[in-house]
Amino acid sequence: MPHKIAQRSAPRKQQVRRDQLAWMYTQMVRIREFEESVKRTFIEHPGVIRGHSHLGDGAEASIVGALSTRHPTDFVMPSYRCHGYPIVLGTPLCNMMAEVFGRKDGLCHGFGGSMHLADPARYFPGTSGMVGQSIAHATGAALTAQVKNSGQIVYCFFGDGASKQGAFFESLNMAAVWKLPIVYVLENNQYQAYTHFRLEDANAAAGDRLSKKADAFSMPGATVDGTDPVAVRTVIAKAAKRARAGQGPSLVETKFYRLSAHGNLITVPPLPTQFPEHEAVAVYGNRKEFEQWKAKDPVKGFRARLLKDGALSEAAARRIESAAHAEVEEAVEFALASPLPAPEEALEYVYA
Amino acid sequence: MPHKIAQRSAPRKQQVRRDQLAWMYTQMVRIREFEESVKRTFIEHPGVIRGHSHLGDGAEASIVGALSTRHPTDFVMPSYRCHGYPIVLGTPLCNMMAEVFGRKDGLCHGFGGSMHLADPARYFPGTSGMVGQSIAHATGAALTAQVKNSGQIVYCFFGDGASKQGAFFESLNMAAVWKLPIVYVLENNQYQAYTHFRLEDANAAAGDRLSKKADAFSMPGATVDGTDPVAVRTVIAKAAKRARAGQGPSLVETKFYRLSAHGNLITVPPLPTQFPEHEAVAVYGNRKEFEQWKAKDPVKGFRARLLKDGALSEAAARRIESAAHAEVEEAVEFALASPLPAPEEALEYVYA
Amino acid sequence: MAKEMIYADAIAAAIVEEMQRDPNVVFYGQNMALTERDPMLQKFGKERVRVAPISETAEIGIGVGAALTGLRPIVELWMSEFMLVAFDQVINEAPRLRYMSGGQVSVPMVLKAGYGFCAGWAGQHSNCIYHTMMGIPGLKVVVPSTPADAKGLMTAAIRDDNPVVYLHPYMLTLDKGEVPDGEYVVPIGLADIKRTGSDVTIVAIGWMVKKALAAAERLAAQNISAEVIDPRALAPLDVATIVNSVKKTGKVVLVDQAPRQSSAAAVIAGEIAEHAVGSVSALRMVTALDAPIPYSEPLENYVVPNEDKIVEAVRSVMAQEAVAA
Amino acid sequence: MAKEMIYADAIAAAIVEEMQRDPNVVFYGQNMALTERDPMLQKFGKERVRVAPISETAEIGIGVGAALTGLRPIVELWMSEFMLVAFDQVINEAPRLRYMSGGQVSVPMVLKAGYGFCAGWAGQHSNCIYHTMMGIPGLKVVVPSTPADAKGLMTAAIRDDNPVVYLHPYMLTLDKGEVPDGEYVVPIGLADIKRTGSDVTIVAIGWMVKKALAAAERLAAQNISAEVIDPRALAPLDVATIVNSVKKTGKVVLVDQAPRQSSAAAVIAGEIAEHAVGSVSALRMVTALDAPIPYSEPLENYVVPNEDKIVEAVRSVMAQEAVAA
Ligand SMILES: Cc1ncc(C[n+]2csc(CCOP(=O)(O)OP(=O)(O)O)c2C)c(N)n1
Ligand SMILES: Cc1ncc(C[n+]2csc(CCOP(=O)(O)OP(=O)(O)O)c2C)c(N)n1
Ligand SMILES: [Mg+2]
Ligand SMILES: [Mg+2]
Repeated sequence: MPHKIAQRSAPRKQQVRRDQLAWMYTQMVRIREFEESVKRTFIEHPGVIRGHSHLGDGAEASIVGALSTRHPTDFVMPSYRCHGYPIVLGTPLCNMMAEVFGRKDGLCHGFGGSMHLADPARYFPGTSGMVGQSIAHATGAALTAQVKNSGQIVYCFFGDGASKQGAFFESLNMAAVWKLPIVYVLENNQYQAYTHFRLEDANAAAGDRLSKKADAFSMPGATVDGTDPVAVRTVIAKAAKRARAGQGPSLVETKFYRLSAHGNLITVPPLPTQFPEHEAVAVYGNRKEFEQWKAKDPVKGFRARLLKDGALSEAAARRIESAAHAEVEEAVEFALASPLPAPEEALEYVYA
Repeated sequence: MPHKIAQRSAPRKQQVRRDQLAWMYTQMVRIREFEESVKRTFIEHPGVIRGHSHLGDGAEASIVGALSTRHPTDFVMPSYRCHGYPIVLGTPLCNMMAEVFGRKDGLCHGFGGSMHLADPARYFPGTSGMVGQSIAHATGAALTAQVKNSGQIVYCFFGDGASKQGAFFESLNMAAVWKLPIVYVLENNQYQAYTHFRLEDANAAAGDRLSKKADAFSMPGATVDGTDPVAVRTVIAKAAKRARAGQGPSLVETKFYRLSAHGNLITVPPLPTQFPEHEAVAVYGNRKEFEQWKAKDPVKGFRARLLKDGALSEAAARRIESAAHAEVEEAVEFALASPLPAPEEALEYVYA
Repeated sequence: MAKEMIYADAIAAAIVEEMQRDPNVVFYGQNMALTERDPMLQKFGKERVRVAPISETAEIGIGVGAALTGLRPIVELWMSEFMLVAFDQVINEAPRLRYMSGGQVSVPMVLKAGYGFCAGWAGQHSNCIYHTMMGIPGLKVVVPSTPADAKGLMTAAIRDDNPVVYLHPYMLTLDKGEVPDGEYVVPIGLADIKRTGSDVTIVAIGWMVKKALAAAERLAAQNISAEVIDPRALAPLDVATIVNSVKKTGKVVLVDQAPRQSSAAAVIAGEIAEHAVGSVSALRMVTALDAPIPYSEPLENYVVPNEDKIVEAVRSVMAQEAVAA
Repeated sequence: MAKEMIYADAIAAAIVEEMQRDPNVVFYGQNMALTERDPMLQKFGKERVRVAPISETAEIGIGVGAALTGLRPIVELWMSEFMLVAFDQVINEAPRLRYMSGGQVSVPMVLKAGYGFCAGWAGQHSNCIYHTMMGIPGLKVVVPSTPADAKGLMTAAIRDDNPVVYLHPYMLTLDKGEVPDGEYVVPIGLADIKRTGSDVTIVAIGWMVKKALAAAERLAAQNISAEVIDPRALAPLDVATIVNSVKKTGKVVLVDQAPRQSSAAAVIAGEIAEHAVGSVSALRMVTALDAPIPYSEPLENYVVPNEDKIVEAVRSVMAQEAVAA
């Protein structure tokens, strides 16, 4: 009975099957667990993670909502903030964590680290650390799909900041002219490192949504609540359908909030590093903004909704959560046990 | 009496004073004469012009209409297709022609040539041969004006092709965020070298105007008939007013047609070079398109209208034309008589 | 068997043959394949041959992404300076992605561009920027100086599983030369001794090879026997062939169209210094003078190296005493 | 009089002093001057100190245009690789516009960036790309290795009427050193002999200067007297100071954090080859190995030069016989 009513008042949500909702929640929890574990590693195992790590906590609904529309051979091409995506693709967390720890059993044998995960066998060919550049790479993957007529589409994820980089504009124009099968997901987590997006984006400064940029390419542009995986799924599904139909690219802005700081503190070795407070607090002294968005935590929010809608029981939710927790713990153990690569290996893989 | 009627039916046009209309026609004719003379030089004096020259015939209404709104110290920053602008600023044609001929008395002493005219004393600081890059330079000139609070604005001219270069998008976003005093004039002459703009522009491919790109920056965007100098003047005046008022940049697409080929033929020395047929004919075999636009020649069209409106007499028009012709002839003579620079001078001007 | 070909045609022939051979090769760039009458378009269809907007970052970046996922793109960039607006893609994306992935992916791609067009194009269009792409691990750079090398190196570049920057000297575009019939591959990383000699080693690149050979001819008349080496690839650089020659002659002249400290010549001189310092009695670099390229002809001629300057440099190294054996 | 300062603070002090001195100096970049509490913003106001979007092409290009028209911009670029997306502006716009205008304009601008952050940032963030900017006529490049040089060269760079790329080794960010009080200017183009010695000349750049000095200390204990030269500017390069030292010692070790053929060391070796080949009996380059920078610590340590490698190289050149005088 209540089911029927819900169906009428919000028909879209109910198009998602129960098992799919559970799958989505599972993936979101796995991402969150992974990211929290990476963050804890800086305290629990100082020095084990080097360089700069960027977490996806807060982005779970955007990532999972989008990828819930994916077909098995579609390409996924995010930025250096890349942990969340392969988790959804089924990449083993232990190899991911080992890569973040720079170990031999890492996805990339310790050559890439947190910013450069790659699992091409799962259609995740790698990332770039240079802002915006991977948007062009993703567009190139869409060219491959089109030339080979493979039926694949590309999910291209990038940040609000990246949408100010020439590569973004040039790529979207070419994708539109060539009608490439690609969905551009502008993950507006409201910050480009320490800079609030209002300070650097002309659309935002004028109070407009960022997806208005799609007009510059006469391409569909939409903005969606990026804390709601079902809403994201709905909008992305439309864009994906369009791409699959050979009608070309779309731009979707998923608006949410990065819940951790941009990355761990930048320090000169051997000074230790860990995650500082979020920029809203640390830079702008705006704890209120941070708390408001924390209250909209997509993982907690989705859990509450699933429970409320009866799509998931408390017990099932707990099972998902403890399985994810155990999986990540195991990944950490695996990664810590994995050896560091031997120095001389550094000369491998330079040329194909 | 007919004057009054005209005023009512087309009030805007009559806002331009008679002497201004004559001034505009004069500048348009001077540009046309200069460009035709440059073009003839390839035949009359083979080898005298080296490298690659790009002519502004067809762009006269856009250039002069826009610059008719200029205040005396405003900056003018076009691309390598740069002959028309300094002509309007009062740069002596003899030094311009001498530069195109690579002579010591050239504006840049023979160091720059056709693509790199510069007359900073007249607020024309120079150009770039790399497509789109000068859009950023122009934006920087607007930063200078803003920081110095000088009241200057910048007129930034660039091509339809350049609007596909990252520099275009990045610059317009920054100008909008910083509210810089600049007017972006996208001169859509319908070709980027040999490529018709429909083949490379997503807006155009969708049948939209190119000024829609302004949406990506929440900036006013307008498209105007670029063969009509008064229409151009009207639209640019609004954008200039906005810039002067500290309200930030605008994007204006002036749509017209390049009447000559992109540039002289690219040949390996010592093979001779000259202007080939227009790409519409030479590449696309579309003589009809070319003839249709030739019939809309902005110089001839403006002349006819001024005569029809009684703003200019046939005799006055002829005077303007023969003066321009004589001025250009003199410039050619001057330039031919000017010596080539001495080889060793090549090591000057490298550092300031 | 061989036939005479124009340099530009030799490049085109290699591209056509490789596109026929491998359906994964695609070819795009600005101002090409504009109408249905375009011969490449007719041969290979509009999926594989395309016109691109003036968007080098996207053009090259799309090439990188396409290469990552199974195509072998050739990107026509026209003038090498146009790569500079997209330079991150050239030296910080294409050659790094394989390594960062721990060998999981590769980026088989050719970036084709002309360079060094000394024909009055002034400061921004006439440069030699190859030094910026040398010594970048993961990136290969070739500079063919003859129609045969143009064909053989293009074939090799397309087949290579790494990103290859293919730079052709614009000044040689219409030069003619013998090109072997049929499939012809020049291995990337092998220098070519274009003329053997015993008194002095001249290493020259691209257009300068032609000038060095002409200078060697003049020197022969003066009883100076010059060996002329064309590295052909600047990355990887065939140091061994150069060093062997230098050890034989003891005298070195390096000819490069780029300004001195942004030349490949300087890097080669550095290698010689490390590997053969004891065998060399004199070394001279003949490079462009330290100025951008000016527009006017006498200025441009003054800045760029020429035959006279090469002859003069050779005579000056010959005048220096030999190293005691 | 001098006081001890941290390297990063020495740079900042120079910028503050020059901004106080000259109202035309403006300073902007990403992720800076974000709130009204920012000290630079408070000092100089929001016209002169700004935050920029992630738009290096526009950021640098705007700097070029501002410099052309009367400002003296300092663009904060953070990591030197970020310049690559805008590289045309760096090597084909800023240094060419004056020349192409026949001397009518100038482009007084500072591009500030850190480089070579060997701290686990992997393949794209840890590089030394200075070779790409060497030998570009019209462009200056400085690489200070001490807090004093950091201050003096920043002051000089801001006052210079040409575009200057100011590269600071990230690994030295927190190093301390004596910095002269008050106005302090280090002329651009003058090498500094950081340690005098008679047996061998070590030329080192940036972070490597510190390592070379430590190596020299160790070598002194082994009775090898090493002279350590820091070019400080890579463009223009002070070849004379280096060559004079080399002629004195006859042995050369060049230390550079970049891979061999994309190093400044190779270019310097080339200059030595031309100017002092007869005086040098042995020359070695100690550079990064030919690989991108890997993430994992043992891999990264293996690729990058260190004190041991310098000591070993010096000992190997010392083992070679001297040139007969
Ligand atoms: C070309 C370039 N410029 C600057 C940087 C430094 N940088 C790294 S991440 C980052 C912020 C990017 O913000 P956004 O695109 O919003 O992505 P997010 O990190 O929020 O996911 C910046 C400026 C870079 N890596 N590359
Ligand atoms: C970065 C770059 N890429 C390519 C070129 C080659 N090129 C010179 S002019 C031109 C066409 C530009 O077209 P548009 O912007 O419409 O200006 P127009 O020539 O029509 O005035 C091209 C592609 C260049 N100079 N710079
Ligand atoms: Mg962001
Ligand atoms: Mg055009």
